[in-house]
Amino acid sequence: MTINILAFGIAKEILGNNENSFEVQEGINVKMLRSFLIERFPKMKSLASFLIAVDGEYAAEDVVINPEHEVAVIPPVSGG
Amino acid sequence: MTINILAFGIAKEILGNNENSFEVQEGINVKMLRSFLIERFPKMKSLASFLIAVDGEYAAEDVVINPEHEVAVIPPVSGG
Amino acid sequence: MIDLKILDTALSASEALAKMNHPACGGIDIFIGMVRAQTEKQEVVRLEYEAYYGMAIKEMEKIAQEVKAKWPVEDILIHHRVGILSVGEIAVIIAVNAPHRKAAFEACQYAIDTLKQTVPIWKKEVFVNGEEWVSAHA
Amino acid sequence: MIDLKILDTALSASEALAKMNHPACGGIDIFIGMVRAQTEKQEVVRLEYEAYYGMAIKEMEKIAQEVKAKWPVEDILIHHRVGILSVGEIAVIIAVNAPHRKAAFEACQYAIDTLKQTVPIWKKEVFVNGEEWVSAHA
Repeated sequence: MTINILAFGIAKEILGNNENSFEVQEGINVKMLRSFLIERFPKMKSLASFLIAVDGEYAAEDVVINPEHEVAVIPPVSGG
Repeated sequence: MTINILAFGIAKEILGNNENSFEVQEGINVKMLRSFLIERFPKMKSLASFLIAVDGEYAAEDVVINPEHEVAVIPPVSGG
Repeated sequence: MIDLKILDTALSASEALAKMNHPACGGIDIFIGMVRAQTEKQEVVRLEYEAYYGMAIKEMEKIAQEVKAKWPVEDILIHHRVGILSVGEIAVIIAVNAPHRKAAFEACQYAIDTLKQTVPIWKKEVFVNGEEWVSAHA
Repeated sequence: MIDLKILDTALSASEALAKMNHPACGGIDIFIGMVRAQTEKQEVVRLEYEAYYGMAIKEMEKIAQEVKAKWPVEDILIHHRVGILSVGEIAVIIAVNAPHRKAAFEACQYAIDTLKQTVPIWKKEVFVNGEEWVSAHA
């Protein structure tokens, strides 16, 4: 299935765009998506950490993603 | 000797003026001045507390006052 | 009053203060984060902030609700700037009022501490020779 | 920078903030005391502040020096208004900046707590039916 992934900050630079389209397996969860991203973009490993947000909320590793979700890569935040 | 006593806030209302002139005994110290003021102005007893400043500094009870000092009655402060 | 904003225009302390007018609250604590001229490393030319707007507002709302649950405070204002900021410009304003000032101080400090940990906003420091997304790398 | 003032004209948060521009300090904590519309007792018409100027400035200077001794902070500003103030007007502004915000918060809170205990300034609350020097009586 195809999912769109929003990326911000340094993750936007690594993934290439603010909005990125990827072909992933059905039933992929947050943990698997993180592995997918690290494999596809080895520079993601250089980050201190990164989280996945689903529909605007930080998502636990076992949350299953579908194409209707708004999925985002959240590198370490640095507001303020 | 004659001393001038500055008074502020409620103490100004009790003593009557911002600057007040009193005849006191030579060698009077802060403790004695406090007693003098309470005797002369019984309303001073109604205050939660009051301090004496000498030359712009809070003065201990044993500080001796002379006419060259700037003496002030400091009722409970309430700035801010 | 809860007033949460992410703006791409200059923030104003006076405008923020004008909103903090709860009749029972005489004490207001305001934290202001400004763009510094220097980091530990080198001279800063400018900062570039970006936000994941929808989620950032949601996380700011969580902070405001947590603060109201933990402390007896009334008004909470969180304004965060995005876009390109020069040295001396205001990046964030957090204001909290309360009938007793101790609560306002504690709540304001909690709000900025939490914002820096949870709200999806990012800043890039731009130096004369290079740039860096703050906190991105370990 | 240490900036201590007792003024009989309106205080401005923006003007105060403009002075807090130490290049190494991104975080500024500002406490603002405003005239409340109500006390525990009744509706406030106005407040009247008076100061023992010379001594008040000296005591403010002591606070600033204590704060600098206790915390790694840079700029300290204390502005206090005197005269007749209406509801919503600013009575006091205290601003402290520091390289690390925790120090700014702690120092600012210490400064207002201490000012209220030591600086010879008095306020009278004027109500519709009467008036009262705050804290005068036990």
